[in-house]
Amino acid sequence: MNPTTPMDFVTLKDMLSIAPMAVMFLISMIPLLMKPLLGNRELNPKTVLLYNVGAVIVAAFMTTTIFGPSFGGKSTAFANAIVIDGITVWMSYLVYLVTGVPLMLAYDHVATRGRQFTEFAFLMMSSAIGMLILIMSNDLIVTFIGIETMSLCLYILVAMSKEQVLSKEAAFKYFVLGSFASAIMLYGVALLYGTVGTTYYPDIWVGVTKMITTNRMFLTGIVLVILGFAFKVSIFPLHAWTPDVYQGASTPVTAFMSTAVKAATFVSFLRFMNSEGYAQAPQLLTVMTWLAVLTMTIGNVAAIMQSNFKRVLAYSSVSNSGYAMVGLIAAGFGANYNGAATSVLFYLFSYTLMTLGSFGLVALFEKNENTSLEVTDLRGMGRKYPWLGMALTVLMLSLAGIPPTLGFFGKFFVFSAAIEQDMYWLAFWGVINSVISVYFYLRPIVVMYMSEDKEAEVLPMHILTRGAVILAAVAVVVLGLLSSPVYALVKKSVVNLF
Amino acid sequence: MSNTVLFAILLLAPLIGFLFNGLRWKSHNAYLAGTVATVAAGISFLCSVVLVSKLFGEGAVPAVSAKFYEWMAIGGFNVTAGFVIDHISAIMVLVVTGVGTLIHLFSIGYMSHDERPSKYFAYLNLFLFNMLLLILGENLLLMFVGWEGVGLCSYLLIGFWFSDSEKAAAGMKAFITNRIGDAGFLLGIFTIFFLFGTVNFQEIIGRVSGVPDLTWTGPVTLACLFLFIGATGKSAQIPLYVWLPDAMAGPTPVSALIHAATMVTAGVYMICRLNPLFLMAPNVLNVIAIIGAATAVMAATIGLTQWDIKKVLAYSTVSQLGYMFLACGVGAFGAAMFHLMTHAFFKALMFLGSGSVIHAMEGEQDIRKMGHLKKYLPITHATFFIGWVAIIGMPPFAGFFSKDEILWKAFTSPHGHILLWLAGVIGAVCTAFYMTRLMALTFWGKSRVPESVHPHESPPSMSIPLIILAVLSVVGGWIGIPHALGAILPGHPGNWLEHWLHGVILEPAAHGAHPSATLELALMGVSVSLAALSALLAYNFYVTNPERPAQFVSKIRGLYELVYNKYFVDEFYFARIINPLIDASKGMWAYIDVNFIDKTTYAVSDVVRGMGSAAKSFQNGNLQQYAMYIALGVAVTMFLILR
Amino acid sequence: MPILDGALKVGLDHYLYLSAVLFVLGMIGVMMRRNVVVILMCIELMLNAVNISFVAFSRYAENVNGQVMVFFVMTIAAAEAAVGLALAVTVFKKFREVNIRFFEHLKG
Amino acid sequence: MLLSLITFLPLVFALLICLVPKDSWIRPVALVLALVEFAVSLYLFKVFDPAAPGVQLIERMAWVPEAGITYFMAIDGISFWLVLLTTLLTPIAILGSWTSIDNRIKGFHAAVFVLQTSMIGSFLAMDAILFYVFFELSLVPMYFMVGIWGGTRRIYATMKFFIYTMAGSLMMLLAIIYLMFTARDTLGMMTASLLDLYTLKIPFVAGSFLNPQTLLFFAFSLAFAIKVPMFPVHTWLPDAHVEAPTPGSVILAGVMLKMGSYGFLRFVLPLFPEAAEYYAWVFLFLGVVGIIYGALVAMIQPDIKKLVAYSSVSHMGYVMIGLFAMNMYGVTGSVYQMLNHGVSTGALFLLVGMIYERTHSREISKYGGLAKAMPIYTILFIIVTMSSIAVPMTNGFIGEFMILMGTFEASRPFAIAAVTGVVLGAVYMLWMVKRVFFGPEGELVKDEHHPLHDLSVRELVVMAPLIVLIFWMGLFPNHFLNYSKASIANFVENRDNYRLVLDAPATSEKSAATFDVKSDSVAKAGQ
Amino acid sequence: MLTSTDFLFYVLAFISVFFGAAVVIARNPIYSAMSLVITMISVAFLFGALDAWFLAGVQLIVYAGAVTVLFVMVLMLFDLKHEMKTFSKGLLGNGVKLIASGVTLGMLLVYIWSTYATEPTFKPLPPAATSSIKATKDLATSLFTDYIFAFEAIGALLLIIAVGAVTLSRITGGTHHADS
Repeated sequence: MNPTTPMDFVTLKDMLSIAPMAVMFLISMIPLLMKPLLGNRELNPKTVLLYNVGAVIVAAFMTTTIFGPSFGGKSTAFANAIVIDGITVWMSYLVYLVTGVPLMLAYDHVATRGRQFTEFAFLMMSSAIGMLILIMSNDLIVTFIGIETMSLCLYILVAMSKEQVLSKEAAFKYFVLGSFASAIMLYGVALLYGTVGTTYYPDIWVGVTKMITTNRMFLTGIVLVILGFAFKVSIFPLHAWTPDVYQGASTPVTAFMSTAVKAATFVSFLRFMNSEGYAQAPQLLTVMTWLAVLTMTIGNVAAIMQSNFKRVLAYSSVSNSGYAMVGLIAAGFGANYNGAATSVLFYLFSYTLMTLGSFGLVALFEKNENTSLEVTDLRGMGRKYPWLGMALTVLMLSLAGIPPTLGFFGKFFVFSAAIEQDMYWLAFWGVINSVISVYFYLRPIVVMYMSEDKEAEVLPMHILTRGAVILAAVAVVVLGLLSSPVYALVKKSVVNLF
Repeated sequence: MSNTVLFAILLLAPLIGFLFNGLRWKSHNAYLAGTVATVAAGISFLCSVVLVSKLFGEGAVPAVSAKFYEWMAIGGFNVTAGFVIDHISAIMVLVVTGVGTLIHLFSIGYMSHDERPSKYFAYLNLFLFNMLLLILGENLLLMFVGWEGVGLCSYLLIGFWFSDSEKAAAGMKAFITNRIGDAGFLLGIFTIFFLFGTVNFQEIIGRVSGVPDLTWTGPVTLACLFLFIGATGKSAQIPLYVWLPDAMAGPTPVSALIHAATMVTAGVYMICRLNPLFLMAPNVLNVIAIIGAATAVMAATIGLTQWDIKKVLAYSTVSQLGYMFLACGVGAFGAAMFHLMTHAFFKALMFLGSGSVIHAMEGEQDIRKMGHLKKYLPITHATFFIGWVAIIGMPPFAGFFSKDEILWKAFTSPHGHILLWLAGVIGAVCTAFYMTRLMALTFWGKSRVPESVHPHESPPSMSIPLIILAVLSVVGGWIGIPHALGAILPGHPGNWLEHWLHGVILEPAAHGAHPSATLELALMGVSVSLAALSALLAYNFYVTNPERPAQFVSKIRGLYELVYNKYFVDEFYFARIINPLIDASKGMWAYIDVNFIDKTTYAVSDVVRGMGSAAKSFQNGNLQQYAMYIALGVAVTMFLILR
Repeated sequence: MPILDGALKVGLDHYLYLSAVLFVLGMIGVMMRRNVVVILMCIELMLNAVNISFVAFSRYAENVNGQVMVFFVMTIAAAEAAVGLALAVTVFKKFREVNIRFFEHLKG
Repeated sequence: MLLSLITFLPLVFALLICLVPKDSWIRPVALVLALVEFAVSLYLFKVFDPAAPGVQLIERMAWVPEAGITYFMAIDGISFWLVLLTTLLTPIAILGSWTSIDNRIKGFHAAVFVLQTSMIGSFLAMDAILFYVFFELSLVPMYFMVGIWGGTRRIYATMKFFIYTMAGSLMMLLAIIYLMFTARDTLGMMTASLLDLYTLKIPFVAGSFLNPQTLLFFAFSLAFAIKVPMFPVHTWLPDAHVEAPTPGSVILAGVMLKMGSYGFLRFVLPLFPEAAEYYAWVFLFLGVVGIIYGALVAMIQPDIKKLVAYSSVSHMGYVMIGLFAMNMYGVTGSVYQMLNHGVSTGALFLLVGMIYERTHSREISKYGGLAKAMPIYTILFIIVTMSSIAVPMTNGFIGEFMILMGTFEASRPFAIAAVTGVVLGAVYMLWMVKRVFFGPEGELVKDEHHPLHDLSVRELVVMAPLIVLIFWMGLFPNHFLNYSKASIANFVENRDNYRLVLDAPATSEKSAATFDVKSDSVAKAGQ
Repeated sequence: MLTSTDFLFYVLAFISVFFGAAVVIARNPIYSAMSLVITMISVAFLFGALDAWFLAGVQLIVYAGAVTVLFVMVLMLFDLKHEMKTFSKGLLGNGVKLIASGVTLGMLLVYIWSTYATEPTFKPLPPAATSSIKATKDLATSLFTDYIFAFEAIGALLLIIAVGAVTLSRITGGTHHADS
């Protein structure tokens, strides 16, 4: 696909492929440009929100128009640097969703609203751009750029909370550890480049098939890249930043981080693992199995001991990465890549909805920027806010994997993928961990409904946040019951990955 | 009327009586309740007479039966709610409904001052219904229904005055002890079903093979053994007899009906019902005989020492039931049925008599506080006297014939043994002694009645049953006059009963020389004279020289204490079975449930929490520590993958 | 000493050794230094180390792509430095402290 | 659509309840709705064909075809009565909670209806995953019922209940998934439909533990054994019962426990015939231990409700040994005993609830002489007690008798051991009755300030259907068994090669024939 | 025989490792910054030695020029009065850190050695196939053809980071005077 003449190195098709992303980026810059033009006054947050959500919607619309007709097909652009296939399209929508909703949360939320909302929104959109790059990248170096774009914006976003101490500390921790992990991953990229000669995924897949048993430099590269991905999706032992950063960041940012980052990174991770060759390295399978098991276990057992609701959700997010990793391992090391990848994507989708809703609720409960929501603060809420209470119940039950919610089907498909590949050990630990997780997922419910009532706090009338929470809860149930169409869609998106 | 309708009336009459009285259980009207109940029982009696009459005379059928509906049908297990009166159940049904009616009648007077007479009569009718189920059921399962049903009624009636903890406990004890037997009965049913593929009596008997099962674990032996366990429970044999004396806590007519005349004989009835089967299990027969004999002697000795009028009668009942089992055990099922019948008459009579006494004494049951009551209670005394003569086996009263047949069979039957006979005789001697003692202390001698009590004769509703039963106690035995005696009596009366039961009750095949009539007469003489001597001795003790018993007792203090305390059997059960069981249960609850299973679960959760704490402590907030985890992850992963 | 000679003869492996050593030095620095700015420097050191690998691989494979990557990495490194230092300044403004030990409020 | 209607009508009702504007209307509305549901379920009598051995009234459509999950509902003689039991107990529970539940009644009744849907659904689901969905879903409303309206240790109890049950069932989920893939490998398609799963031949190696069938067998068994609950995993039950509000206990004991035994019957025995046979002794043993242990521990409980709860352990032990006797009698008895237990234990919990409402105490030692103060209550209690201890002419007898008979056929030692439960059952119940109702009046009974009132008309109405059922089922078991016979016969005879034949002729004659052969051989052996 | 390039390599390698270590070890952060500059310069020369002259230039300008100056400026800005311990404390922690690093390094070195040192193809530096100008041109071509997307993305990234850095510097925090 190398161009013959320098002049046609960017074709119309290339431009179209990134058009949604580009348009989104450009629209999101409008408020940013308006600000200095209007004499550096703060813009009305509503305007900013409208522009940015509008950008997301326009991007979604464009994605539908441009890629919709050929959904499930596959094409590459920019000299193989990016690939537009079903996953790209599907995950683009997810990214739009997890960008739009946290934006609304941020609009409502006390720690992000007001000053610098323009910049905040722009950075969030930019981070989303990074994710879009990440999910469509077909080249490790593009992946790396995507990760960096996404992460660098996030470092700033975390710091941008109006909360003074914890958010800054969290941002700095996140930054240092993130860069540290990036460097490690980059080292892996370098080794892969050195052994394969390029960093295109297809070349690496071929390299995996050929070299994984023979070339130790190559294998080292693979391991380091995997660990780089593992950091972003917080796999043990690279998960340690997660609770701290999630707690320190303002809740809308946490919602954004915990969903979008994970989803986008997992897609790239999945692409990276898309080679039959991995099956030749059983020791890699063993180690990754252990990482998955430990991730689930550490996430769950640590969550049990937490009292801060955000930390509970943070650890839950760690353990959920473990579950997704179960599917990922099945995809990478099993014979049925597509099936397992579908399960991972489905899981990510379910996880995203549930987590967005949960953090939305947390956001709703925070009265000022310094509030840290303890689980016990939920007392009496079930009575006073029956709909929100019910929404939280549904979300928690879904996270715990109680049927017929989306969370159940997510777990079901992931465990199916593992069992299909005879990875009983993984499935077994997944199940054991589900049981452990029940304890802390049920605690908010216990507190809400079953503790002695106290006068519940008055919640702000954040209509967007409330809407998002309720919608998430409804979606978790409805899409759980209608998981077949969703699954079919995901499956169709995966079908042409090879 | 067709058999079906008759059977329906026979069974439903008491049930309707039960419902009638049960639904107006708050009523205090003893006369209405009693009348309804008595009429219901009377109707049953009439129906049974009509039905039994069909077994007689021209066109006699071997059995009348009626089938109502299919109760259960699962796989090969089909049980019909069908009823049958044959030659065995005919005796039983007449005794039960007849004596039952009389006792109902008696109860009207006896319970007239009670708070809840309706409830009482409702229970009594319910009992009658269940007893009829037991007797008439055409299969083992229906018998079991009645079997448990009478147990339930017994439980309710013993605990009738439930405010008294002791009485409630007695009811419970009765039910639970019976349940132990019932469990055996159940196993017996199973064994029989899987042995013969049916639980219908007719079919079982039809399928019994003629080869005796000489093993201990063969199916026939096991079946009989299980059924016998059931019988020991219901019929108060060793080791399950302990409930019966306590059951005297119930109203006295109940003791008469349930704990003397009818229910407690159900075990004997059941064994007789299945006599062809039991004959095929000689080992079990031996067990039955030994248990029966032992019970007869043991209960009789306990009876020697009791002071409570009803307790004495209760132990006497146990002892007499022992005789019946002894009869069954030596294969003399006819004799057992015979004694069952005569015992029903005289023991019901005596219980009702004692009821009359208690009624007169305003509830006092201790015979030490009675004496010379014949002055106040002439009818009671007269009828009680007849009962006394009957039970100590004086000819020509009913008890003589039946008891003597049992002793004779114990001596001569192929399953018999001289020791069994001896035990029977010892039992008879003891019986004569304690019954005379009872008579003497209650009716004769000096009055020891407290000043406050003014004994008075009972109303006619109570006397009439007494009189009828007294007549029956006299003539009841004449249907089974032994051949040896018949031969020397005028008119040469035959053994009608034996003839009647011929065909439904098999006799064990005799071997060796046919025992002579002379021997029979001699043995008869021995036992009767010994009993008479014993009675005289008792008279001497308690009427002539009232101070002698105490002197005598002081000489055999230890033995007396042992017997007086009923050989400490109850205490043994409590100390060795019940209390350990309760302690064990508490221990199990504490150690298995609370301490082991729950603690294990807690331990698991503690492990999880411990891991959580560990995970938490690793999360110490230090950025460089986190970086170290990453580096460690890199190092370890690389090491593991690339080694 | 042909063996030593061969070992000393500079080849791809030597550049990689150097890269690895510098990389690990950077790692150690990140993990052990207390001054946040020095930590950032060490991250730069790690990225530089990677760059050496890239260029060496590129050179030995006669493949210019590695250099392109180095170009990107340098840009990203610069961006990271910018963000990192900005963050450091922000943190410093709040905490008046650059010792990493003071940033341990979030834990558990 | 009848089955779906029966299943999901309560869910609609739950939503309707949420829309009721006034709190005071909720109870009547809920009662009427529950009765409507019951009436609808009675229509089953009209359309159900008792002679068909397989499942009927099939409703089948794809749900998640990608994973082979279907929406597959059907009924057979085994689930028929359980469904009716559920629809019957719900209005009774609602009426029984008329005065005892006084806060958040809207939520409570909604929970009851959701629970009803999930329970009926799990009895009707013929797709393993669909079953699992309903099975797990049932935890949620019960979790709330115990947790919100329960006693003082309700949170501990409800968490224990939830986690115990969930821990077991998740292993089952893995096993189901494994079966689905086995189906894919042998049948060429992913399927969780029981009709297909029954045709699988899962490799079994006797004596070794690590073979597919054994592992699957134990994975399923664990889930159901916890639900039943069987002996070593029963401790959640007493806690849950003691803390649950009366209607919660009624439904928990009455229906939810049956989901476990039903699961054994529907899944474990036919899916893993060899393993079930090989390891039957384990379950017979645990069942017998459960019977005896439950009874002994019930005996010494100081709390009436805990006593009844442990009695459930004992009773469900019977159900288990009946199932694992794996013959006509045992299984029939177990199916019958499930209904009995629902009726009589449900009634017991209602009665305990009634007295608790009056005195706010369940300490046996504080009672005594209650028979004088509350005679009607006493009569009802004793009737139910008789049913519970299986006195003939009550329902309990039929079930226990059949079970013991089946066990006796399968294994005499276990039967003999189990028969002791008959005695012990009488011991703990009657002792409790004696201490509560008889004897001198206890401190709560003679409390001058709070004289005890006998049962109200409402309470009598609550009890009436159960009392009627106790006798009806005891006197005319055939009325009930006729509906289940064909299915059970099919189950027992074709267990090794179980097919839920859809349109095969009844095989009851065949069953009789096979039986005769067997009994003859036994008879010969005995002679 | 060692050639002059080899010799140059050893010198530069020694300098970069020495000053790299100094970055990590130096007590004074200014010394660290200075050592970093020297390391970067020597790395730039190494790039030169590898015929990547364009990158060498960029390295000098971007790193040694811009980035390090930034570091120094920030260090000056902080202007710490009090002394600070150089290294994290905790014998165990430090031990583990060093061991982990050591293991990583050891493994990397061994694998590099086993993969490349024994392969003769990698041994001598092959003569540059093209002139450095041609190489730079190739680099540019590659950048604007194969890597055009990445290049654009990097451009966007820089823009974003510019905005972000400005934003960060203006964070005030607190809600009380924020809602204007």
